[in-house]
Amino acid sequence: MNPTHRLETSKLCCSRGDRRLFRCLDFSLESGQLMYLRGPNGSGKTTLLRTLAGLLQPESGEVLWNGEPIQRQRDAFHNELLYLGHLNALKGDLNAIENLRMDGAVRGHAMDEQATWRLLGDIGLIGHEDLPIKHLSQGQKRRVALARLWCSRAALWILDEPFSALDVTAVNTLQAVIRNHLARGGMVILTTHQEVDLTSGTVCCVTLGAETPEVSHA
Amino acid sequence: MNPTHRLETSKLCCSRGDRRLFRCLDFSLESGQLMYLRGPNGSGKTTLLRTLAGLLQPESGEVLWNGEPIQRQRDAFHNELLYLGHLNALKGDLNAIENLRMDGAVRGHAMDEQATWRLLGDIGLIGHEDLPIKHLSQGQKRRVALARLWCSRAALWILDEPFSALDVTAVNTLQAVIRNHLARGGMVILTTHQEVDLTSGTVCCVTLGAETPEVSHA
Amino acid sequence: MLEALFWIVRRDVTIALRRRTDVFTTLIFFLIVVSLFPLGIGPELDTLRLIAPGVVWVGALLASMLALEQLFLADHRDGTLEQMLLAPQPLPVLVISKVIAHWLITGLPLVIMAPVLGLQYDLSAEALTVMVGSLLLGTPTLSLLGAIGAALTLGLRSGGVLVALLVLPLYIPVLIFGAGAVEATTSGLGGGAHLSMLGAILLAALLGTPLATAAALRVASE
Amino acid sequence: MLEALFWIVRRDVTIALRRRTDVFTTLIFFLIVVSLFPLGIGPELDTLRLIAPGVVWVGALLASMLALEQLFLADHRDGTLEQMLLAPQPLPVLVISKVIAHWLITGLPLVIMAPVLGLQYDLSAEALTVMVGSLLLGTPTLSLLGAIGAALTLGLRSGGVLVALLVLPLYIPVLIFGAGAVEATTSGLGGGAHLSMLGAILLAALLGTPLATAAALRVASE
Amino acid sequence: MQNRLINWFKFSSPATFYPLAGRLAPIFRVLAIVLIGIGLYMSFFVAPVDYKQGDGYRIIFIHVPASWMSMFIYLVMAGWSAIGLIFNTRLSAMMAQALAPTGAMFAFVSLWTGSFWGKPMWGTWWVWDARITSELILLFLYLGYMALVGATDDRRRADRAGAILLLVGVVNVPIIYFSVKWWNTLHQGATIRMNGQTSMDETMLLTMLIMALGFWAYSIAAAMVRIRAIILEREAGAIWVRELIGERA
Amino acid sequence: MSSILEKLNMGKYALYVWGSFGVTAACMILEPLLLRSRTARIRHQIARLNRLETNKR
Ligand code: HEM
Ligand SMILES: Nc1ncnc2c1ncn2[C@@H]1O[C@H](COP(=O)(O)OP(=O)(O)OP(=O)(O)O)[C@@H](O)[C@H]1O
Ligand SMILES: Nc1ncnc2c1ncn2[C@@H]1O[C@H](COP(=O)(O)OP(=O)(O)OP(=O)(O)O)[C@@H](O)[C@H]1O
Ligand SMILES: [Mg+2]
Ligand SMILES: [Mg+2]
Repeated sequence: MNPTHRLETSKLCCSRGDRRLFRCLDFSLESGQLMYLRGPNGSGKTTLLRTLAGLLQPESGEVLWNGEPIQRQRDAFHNELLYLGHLNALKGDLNAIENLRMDGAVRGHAMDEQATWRLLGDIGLIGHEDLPIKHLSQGQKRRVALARLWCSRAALWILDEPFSALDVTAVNTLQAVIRNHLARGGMVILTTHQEVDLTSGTVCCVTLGAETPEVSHA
Repeated sequence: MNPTHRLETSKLCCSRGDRRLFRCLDFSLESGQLMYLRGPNGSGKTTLLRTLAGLLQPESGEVLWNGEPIQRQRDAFHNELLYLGHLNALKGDLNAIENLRMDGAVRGHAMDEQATWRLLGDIGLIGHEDLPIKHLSQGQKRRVALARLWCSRAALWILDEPFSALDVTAVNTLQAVIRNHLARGGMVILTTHQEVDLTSGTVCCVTLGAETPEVSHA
Repeated sequence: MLEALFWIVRRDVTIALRRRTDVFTTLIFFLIVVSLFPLGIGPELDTLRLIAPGVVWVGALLASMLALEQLFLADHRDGTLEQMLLAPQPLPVLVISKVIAHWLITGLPLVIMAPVLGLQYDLSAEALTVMVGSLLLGTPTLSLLGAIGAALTLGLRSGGVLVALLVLPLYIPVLIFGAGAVEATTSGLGGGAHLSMLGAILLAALLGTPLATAAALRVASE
Repeated sequence: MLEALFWIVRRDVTIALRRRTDVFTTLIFFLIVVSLFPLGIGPELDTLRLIAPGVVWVGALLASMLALEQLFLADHRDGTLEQMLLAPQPLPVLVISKVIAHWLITGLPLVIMAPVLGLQYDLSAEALTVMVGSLLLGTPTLSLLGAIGAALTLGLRSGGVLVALLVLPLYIPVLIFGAGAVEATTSGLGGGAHLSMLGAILLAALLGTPLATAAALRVASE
Repeated sequence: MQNRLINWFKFSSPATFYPLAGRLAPIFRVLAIVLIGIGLYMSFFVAPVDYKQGDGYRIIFIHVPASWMSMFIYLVMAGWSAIGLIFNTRLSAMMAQALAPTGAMFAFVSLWTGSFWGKPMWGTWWVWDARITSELILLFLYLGYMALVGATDDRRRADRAGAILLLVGVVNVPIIYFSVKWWNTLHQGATIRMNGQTSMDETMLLTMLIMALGFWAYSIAAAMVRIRAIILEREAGAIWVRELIGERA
Repeated sequence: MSSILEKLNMGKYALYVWGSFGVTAACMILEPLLLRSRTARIRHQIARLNRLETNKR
């Protein structure tokens, strides 16, 4: 993962309904950096993440990828992006293997069945391959959704509360994967309400909740 | 809350699909006690909680409320029960006040608007009364769902991962409410993957994951 | 118990009125279906008058069936249904209140609209009256019967179409007597017998279906 | 790009086949609607032959419209749609693949089934051939146009019925030419002109609608 | 040039358009009352009795202008939508939404007066004639648009979804018109056309034109009042709205 | 007087002519009235929001 990337916002300002969530948010994130987004319930974390991914239009201001607005280079940006929201984006009627393979194909890199099996091993779901996703438990579903991280080629990961519903083991494995990604020059933006080791001593920490968000670089 | 109650299971055995989740689960819980249910993802916590609430039929064994099987006294048991699952049971098109009032009415104790407003204050949602629930954030939705605890008259609370999506403040408030309920002689059964103060030194701790679950009384 | 019934009706009607379109769309679907036939069949008034009772009744049936899917679906998805199952009230009563609300939202407007559509097909005043009567007796039955189907298919992916499949066979007697009443009137035989038959079916449905629906709901949310 | 198209089609068809009912229910809905009319109207063969093209086409239209709601709904609800919007592929291509899958699941079975139903109405062999042809050209257009409505109403509570309202006016030309083709054949005029018109509409829809649908999808998942 | 562009965008902001609409509305209201008044007088007292249809033909003076308006308003709405989608102006969607109910009303009036004309002329309230059918579809398009906008809570989404629908629908309008014509084999249209008697009385034509202008003014006035309501609804949080209402309250 | 009555009779077309003009008039009067109530409602709402805010301060 040689090329270095850069995600910036300039004077980003978002509102939902008639409520202004934050304004004048400026930060920049480079390859190898983790951004930890904090804030109480309803402070606009999800809104910000969706805006960064290009799913929402900001009220004003811009999101820049390598110096250019993301709307103007949608396909290139999406090629480098992996977004995981509150929803798992899994088909309840297909099993884990089918889900992962088809997901890869839409994303532009089809996987063979072998690779998918290995992936299932990584996320600790061996023995559950043949079950339709809808019959898995809450945490197991989340694991399958997160399996995308294991085989991702994207540089930028945007993760909205990735640790929710995971048990202690899974939380630790996930942290290891994220660390690994950062070490290889990836970028990660995440938000969580749980205390995890990963976020202590983060490079860039954005706290929402006040009118103008607080950005602190460690 | 004078009368003391007692929830017991005898030789409870559950399976989903072709997988036996646990068997021979025997425990009993009395007024004023908290039961903390633990186990990795997919170990059957949700299954057990739904069985205890009477939403699932166990494969064998029985759930007893004050010594009698719950199927034989459904209305009486449900009168004393409050179950909150992974889903929030809120109407996306109604706002928080309407949701809470109508929920109360179905449960048999209608609230007046005053009471509901106070409730909203308790859960920290003042200023969001007029928004349809579907426009609230993940954590705000969860808070509204949990508001039922504040005005509940039920003796037994069954809570499936109540802390998920809540921020730190809300987690603490919720713990206080649960403690309060226990102090007044209520019973609580809960499961969570997060570390919270409440569960350290619990009276009764059931750990799923092995063939026969481990029950430890402190 | 009655209070819970009242509150559920009130809640559902409030939700429907909040998005006023809900009431109108069933209605407009009915309107569109009934208006489509002349486009497919051709504009001759003689033919149209002949098929009018059938078309209006089939239209009403389809419209009320389409709306059926929503009956428990939202409640199921957001967990309200789970809470209803756990409520200390007899489930059939809760079911009845859901059905009443559903009929108020989707059935009643159809009944009111039908005469206007009948005019498009050049029906006589007498035939129109009988048509309204038959719909007034028939559509609640449709809602009651439909509730069973809605409960049975709850949470299945192909909900909408599956409901249709389960429910249409049950609807056929209502359709035959309903359209029959109007036809009998236009052909001068008088629709009284058909109408009283519809009334009888309604009574039977009112007594029997809530129990079946309640049972189906318990099964569906296992 | 084509690979993604292929995989999406494959995924959707797999899901549909997994719950085999899905394919059958649209079909059976069609079957039931078409069979209901003789019940509502009466069994005279002359009348029936007269209304057959209209009834079959209206039935096909309603059936394919009913299935429409599901087109993007499941994807929207479980977050797959979000991922599609973020995929490094042109969205209109993904839309087309969704529509192709939808047509294979819901449209094609109708086309295959139609002749059998036409027999019930005593249509001639020639008329049946033209009917199949018109459906083959017409139902993909219905799916393409319907996709716009499905995308616009995505996530709105009154989804199913609202789709009907938005989409039916767009369907009317297809209905008129489709039923017209069969009628022209039975009345000895030949349905060629109608069929080529249907083909032209299909081409136009193929070029124009995916863009509109993609735009609507982006709007819907804001 | 640059200057003019800026001017344009100035009026495309709700805050500046609100007072402008407030000034325009009464002008058109008066205009509408005067024109419709004159039109009504002329249609009842000046225009002569038709030799064939007697007094029944007087329905034409509202029927035809209402039909024209219903189609014209739809086109205008589609135009606003296109502008809104291209230039991303907030006002254009509001404009379309302000016009929709009036357009639907005129479509309804056209159908209603048409059937009240059809009953004495053809002996039936309704005929599945080409023109009538296309007018009915137009009404459906209006209703569909309003239902869609009404069912969408999120304003931005409602604006853009409505615009897409209108643009798709406008493609449909000519198609409907011609295809329905093709489908129609019953040439009831011959009765409708008065072009046959090209000697359409000049006073009749004049009356119809005056009525049409009156309806025009009415539509503008209604749209201006409605857009003010819509602006207030949407900008309820804005300071200028608060101050504006504050003065009065 | 009788001539006006005759005029109002519209030959034998009274029902149709007055039915048309009446409904049209009703529509065109009703619409502004509805609009007015809508505007008033919104103004009230905004005034309430104003009061709420001044109270808070
Ligand atoms: C429900 C019944 C009717 C409907 C919906 C209807 C609809 C319309 C519409 C949409 C137009 C405008 C067409 C255009 O400008 O291209 C129109 C025009 C007109 N209609 Fe009707 N109409 C109906 C019945 C009648 C009847 C019964 C008559 C006369 C016997 C009539 C006479 C006319 C005339 C003279 C015009 C103006 C023609 C022109 O400008 O080319 N309409 N009608
Ligand atoms: N309908 C079903 N059919 C087959 N297996 C099922 C079904 N529902 C659940 N299971 C299986 O039962 C097991 C227990 O599920 P359950 O939801 O109870 O787990 P859990 O302990 O709540 O896990 P989590 O912490 O992830 O919420 C899982 O392995 C799941 O795959
Ligand atoms: N469509 C909408 N209309 C109006 N308000 C909205 C809408 N969507 C979100 N909001 C509001 O925006 C605010 C921020 O929501 P968001 O989901 O971004 O919060 P969050 O920081 O992710 O919270 P949580 O920690 O609970 O997930 C909330 O107060 C919510 O009520
Ligand atoms: Mg969030
Ligand atoms: Mg669980």
